[in-house]
Amino acid sequence: MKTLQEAILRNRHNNLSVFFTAGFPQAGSTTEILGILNDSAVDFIEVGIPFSDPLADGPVIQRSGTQALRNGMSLELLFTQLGEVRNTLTKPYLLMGYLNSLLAFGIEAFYRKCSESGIHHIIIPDLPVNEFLKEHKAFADHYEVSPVFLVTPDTSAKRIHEIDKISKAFIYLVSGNTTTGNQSSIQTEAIRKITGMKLKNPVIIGFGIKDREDYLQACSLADGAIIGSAFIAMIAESKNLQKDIPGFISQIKGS
Amino acid sequence: MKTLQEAILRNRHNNLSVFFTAGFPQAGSTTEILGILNDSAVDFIEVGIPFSDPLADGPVIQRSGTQALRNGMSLELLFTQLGEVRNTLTKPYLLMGYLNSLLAFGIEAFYRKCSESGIHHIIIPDLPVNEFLKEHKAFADHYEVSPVFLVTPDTSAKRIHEIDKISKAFIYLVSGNTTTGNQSSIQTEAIRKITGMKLKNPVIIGFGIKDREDYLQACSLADGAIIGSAFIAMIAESKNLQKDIPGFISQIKGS
Amino acid sequence: MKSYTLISNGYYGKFGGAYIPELLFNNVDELQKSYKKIIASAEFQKKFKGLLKDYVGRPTPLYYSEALSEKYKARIFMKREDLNHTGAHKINNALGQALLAKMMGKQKIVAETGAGQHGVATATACTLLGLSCVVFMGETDIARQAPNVARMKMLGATVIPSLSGTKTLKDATNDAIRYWINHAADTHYIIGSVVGPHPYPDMVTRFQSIISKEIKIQLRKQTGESEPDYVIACVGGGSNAAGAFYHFLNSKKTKLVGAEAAGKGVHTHETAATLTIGSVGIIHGAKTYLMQNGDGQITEPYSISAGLDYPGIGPLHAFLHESKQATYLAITDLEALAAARELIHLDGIIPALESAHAFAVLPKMKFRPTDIVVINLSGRGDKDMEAYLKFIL
Amino acid sequence: MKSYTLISNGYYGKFGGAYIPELLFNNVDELQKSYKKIIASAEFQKKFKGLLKDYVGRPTPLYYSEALSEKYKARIFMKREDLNHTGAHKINNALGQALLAKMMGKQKIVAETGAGQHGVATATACTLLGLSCVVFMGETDIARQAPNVARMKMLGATVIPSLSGTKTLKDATNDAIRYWINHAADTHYIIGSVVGPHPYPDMVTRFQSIISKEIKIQLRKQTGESEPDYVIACVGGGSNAAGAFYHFLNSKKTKLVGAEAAGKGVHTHETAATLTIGSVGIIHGAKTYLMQNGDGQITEPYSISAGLDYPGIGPLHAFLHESKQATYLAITDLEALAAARELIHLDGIIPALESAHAFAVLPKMKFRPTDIVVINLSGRGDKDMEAYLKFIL
Ligand SMILES: Cc1ncc(COP(=O)(O)O)c(C=O)c1O
Ligand SMILES: Cc1ncc(COP(=O)(O)O)c(C=O)c1O
Repeated sequence: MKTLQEAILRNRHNNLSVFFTAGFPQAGSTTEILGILNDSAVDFIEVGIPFSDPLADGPVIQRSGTQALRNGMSLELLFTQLGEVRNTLTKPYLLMGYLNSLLAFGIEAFYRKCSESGIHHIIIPDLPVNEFLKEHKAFADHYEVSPVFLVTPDTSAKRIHEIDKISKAFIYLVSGNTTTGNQSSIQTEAIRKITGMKLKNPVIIGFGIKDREDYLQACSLADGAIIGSAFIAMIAESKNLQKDIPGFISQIKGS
Repeated sequence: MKTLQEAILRNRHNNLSVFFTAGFPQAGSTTEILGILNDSAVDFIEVGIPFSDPLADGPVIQRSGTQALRNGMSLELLFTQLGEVRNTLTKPYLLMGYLNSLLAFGIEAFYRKCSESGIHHIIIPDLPVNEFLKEHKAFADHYEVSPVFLVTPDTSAKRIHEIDKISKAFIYLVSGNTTTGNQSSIQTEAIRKITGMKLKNPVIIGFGIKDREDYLQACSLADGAIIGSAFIAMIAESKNLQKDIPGFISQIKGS
Repeated sequence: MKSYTLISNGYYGKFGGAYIPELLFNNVDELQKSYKKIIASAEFQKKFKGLLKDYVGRPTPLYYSEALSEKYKARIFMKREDLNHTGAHKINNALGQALLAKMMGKQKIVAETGAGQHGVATATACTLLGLSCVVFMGETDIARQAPNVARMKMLGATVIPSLSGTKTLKDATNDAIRYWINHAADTHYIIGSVVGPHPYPDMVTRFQSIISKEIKIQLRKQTGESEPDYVIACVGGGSNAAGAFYHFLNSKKTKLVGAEAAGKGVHTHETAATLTIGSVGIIHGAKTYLMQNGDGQITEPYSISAGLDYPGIGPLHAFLHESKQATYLAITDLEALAAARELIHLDGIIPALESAHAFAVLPKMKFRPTDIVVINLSGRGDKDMEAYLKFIL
Repeated sequence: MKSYTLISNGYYGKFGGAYIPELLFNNVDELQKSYKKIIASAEFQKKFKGLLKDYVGRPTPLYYSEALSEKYKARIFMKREDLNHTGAHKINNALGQALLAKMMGKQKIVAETGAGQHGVATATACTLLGLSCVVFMGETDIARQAPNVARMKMLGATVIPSLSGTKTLKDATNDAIRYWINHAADTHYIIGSVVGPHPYPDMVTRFQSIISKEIKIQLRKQTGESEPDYVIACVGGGSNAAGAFYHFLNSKKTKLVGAEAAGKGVHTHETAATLTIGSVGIIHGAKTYLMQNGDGQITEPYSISAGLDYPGIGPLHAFLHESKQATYLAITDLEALAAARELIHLDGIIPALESAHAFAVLPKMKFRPTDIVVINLSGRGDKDMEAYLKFIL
């Protein structure tokens, strides 16, 4: 379970992750995109569990989720897909989804399946820390899956330290108070305060990162960035994923 | 001023009067219709002053009034028209209209003009007896114009006697509680009670009399009848008043 | 000298009376003879008060508007008749008369309506009391007050379009009176304002006088004074104004201000400002001011507001006007719309277009900062959304 | 054992909580920490009570319906929330929260709305208190509740259509929460029902609890008893029901009945009967019953009534349901329409379609003649005329 944290730390100030919605644009796209990403310059991958009511997401991710659900995507199917490709993947990948999907699946079953599918970290934006500790931690620990928590420039230092303590991969720093894909500018000052806190976990910036410029700015402040909406928008437009995905990644990473 | 009352009494149970709206269908129709009626079998004539808001009238008379007003008819013009023909008319004719027309004209002026135009009787359905006595009687007496009052089968005996006392032509008995031109049946019993009251004035039945049958029934109960809406409806349809008016009257009177 | 019951023998000074065809004599006579007794009876009072409280929602609040007070530099209150069940003051009268009719043994009700508020109120009262109900409404008003037409029909009333004249309130009133003539035996006519033959103006005033009765009590509680410096109300026939003025009629302190509808301007032909451009005559059975031509033909009024689009005015107001016991201002459509906009944006209250005319008086007055001003908010504006959308949004 | 404040640590039993993204942590945390103190402060209380009385028109009447009592052989009262300013109970909460937001130093308000009643109430409160206001409303609801959209816009609110999902209340709520995330610093989210993350369910319940507080007092005055045998209310998110139940939560006598919207039937896919066909999950930040498929996707609800067309339910109701402290019945569109027709024709009251669901409970119950039954008439039906015209006229 150390791999991801270590990998990020080894690669300080130069981690790129992308987020995509499982089952978009086709149900089968999950494995295809994972494969391509695995061979690209990306550092780690977030696979989104499509949800009917993604509260923290902007329109691009919302729409991709709606399409994925129309395609028949489900958590069950996602675990099957991951099972099929897990042995071919060398890059770390984690799951991001909303709590209700997890509850419907069953908490213990969810963590077990994660573990069986090579998932060591999950991001559940509407799962508060307390609730995780109370209801999830036992299963998460048992199946060796650990959560990544979001913090924002407005999160208190005390809370950040608490989160740092229980986090085992990285801290997901939301660039500003915004839903995903929003064009708000990165709050440099506030972010510096957080990255200057001597946390044990690396800090990755997400929400609203859309191009190389944003990426470089994020890397100058923290350990890397996650691109979601911009990546999905590209996928939605692309007629040739095999070519466009690596191109997108190289363009951002400048490699 | 005795002429009308005497004429009616001489002709007991066989008086026919018609009502028409001055200025309908054309402004000049007033004198033409008066002339034709004068030569017909009718016994006396009511000339209606067109009014914008004729509360006691049904749709036929309302519409004729609206048309007359559109034709430019006015009380002033009516008096002029009457002045032109008064010397050629041999049948009694009276005016029927609403109080507001009279007030706008000026009370005294109205009675004076009536007198000058050969009008000896007026019917003002919204002029209560008390109000007549208070505000009008002095002028009416001075100019030798007397009012005809309406009573209904529901009017109290006491009130009928009061009205009989101040009336000098006839008592206008409304066939039922209804606006003009309405098809309600004549309330035989109630009417008999009134005609049996030994009044000094003859009783003429109006409102809702439309054909010979109604006329005969009215004559069997009282001293005659007044036809309004049915007469106006005929005029509205007629292409030849010279022929149709005498025809209508003869048909009703059976002469 | 002002005196509460200005009426004597059916007249306010020279105004009022009962100029009706003989066909209505018995009905009106019966009403004249019995209305005071019935209204004063314990049975009536108990039932009426109970319904006003638990059904209509009285007392309506007297709301102090900070925003208007600040803007107009006076202490401005509004009487919230808009919060009554069915949305206007009209229900006070409709319910009173329906109850009276029932106690007089009538089974049927006829009414006229302009804005539809009185029609809805009457249909509602009839439904509640199990009376059948026919409402006349001008065809023009039916078109411009569609939601209220729907409400009346849903409440089981028969709505009959009036097709004569401008097809508005005057014509509906004519037709309602005609209907009454034709159904005099079992029908009571619930007139919607302080107009018509005696005893209607007095009776309707009494039913609406609850407005000023409450103002007095509420004002004392809220300010320590029971008499305001000004009471302002819009005037169509004049019932909400009569009700708002009533208990201040013999106050030495309170100035009474009525707002009539100037329409597009009192000097245009499109106006309903009866006192400003009218003269004395007879309309709907009463002697009062009305809009008429030289020949005594009643002229066609115009106002953006269906409830003020009436060429007459209650005889009480004719009297208060002539005797200078009240002041009447003419408010144009545009002034009323501007006042509505202001009230909406300052206080979050969408007034009836009629009531907006009363608020439009504010910018025309010069108040002292200590002046207590009560505006009668006679109804809510839900029925006027279409007009507002055209002009305000 | 019932107890007034069922909530502890943000949970009603296992229901409730605050399942929110970190982006809202500070806002929700600030609210959790301050709401009780601010609400209890003398300044808040004075201002709030004053506005409820003089602006909103409280207390609303408790009306005894002779006709319904006779028909259903019980003593049937209704609480007249329809008479509130803006026409529903929603203003109790909107005004309370707007005042709270202002005292917390927020300048902007965001809200969601279904039927538009909460949107209008919020826009109204914002206008009155000088706050700017954005309202999200599903595109479907915008179409079926046009008059309320017009009202909001006239009140100066920005109405933004929600285009995802069924384009109804759930989607508007998602969008309002997203907007809040994006404007967390200066914006307070005024949620319209007892849903959402803690402290919303408790806070909204407190603001609505004035309903049962008044019922208690009024009932004692009118019957000598302060606890009814039944309180019946419709349940969308459940705010009017929460308010009507609140002061009877620990009564041994009072049976609490909620009416949820069955739409075309609980066994069709067109329903909004959350407790009947739903299961436990997370919706809009709270753990409660919701309508979802096996995969945890929230399913699209359907009800003829925009205000009940919601796939979740407040956690208080989830708890009362599971602990059998209240009974929830599912009422179909047709049953609600029949109940509306009955209320209109018997009492002359046109209820909101939402409220009609509560009245539809009557024919499903077996009362004793002495039973006191209070139905919460949560709003008036002006906004629903189109639906009524289609089905009732
Ligand atoms: C809200 C409202 N205010 C005022 C009026 C005018 O009537 P009145 O002058 O009798 O109060 C109406 C008439 O429909 C009305 O609906
Ligand atoms: C009149 C009315 N009643 C009830 C509701 C349902 O909401 P709640 O269940 O929160 O009372 C609404 C919602 O818009 C409403 O407008």
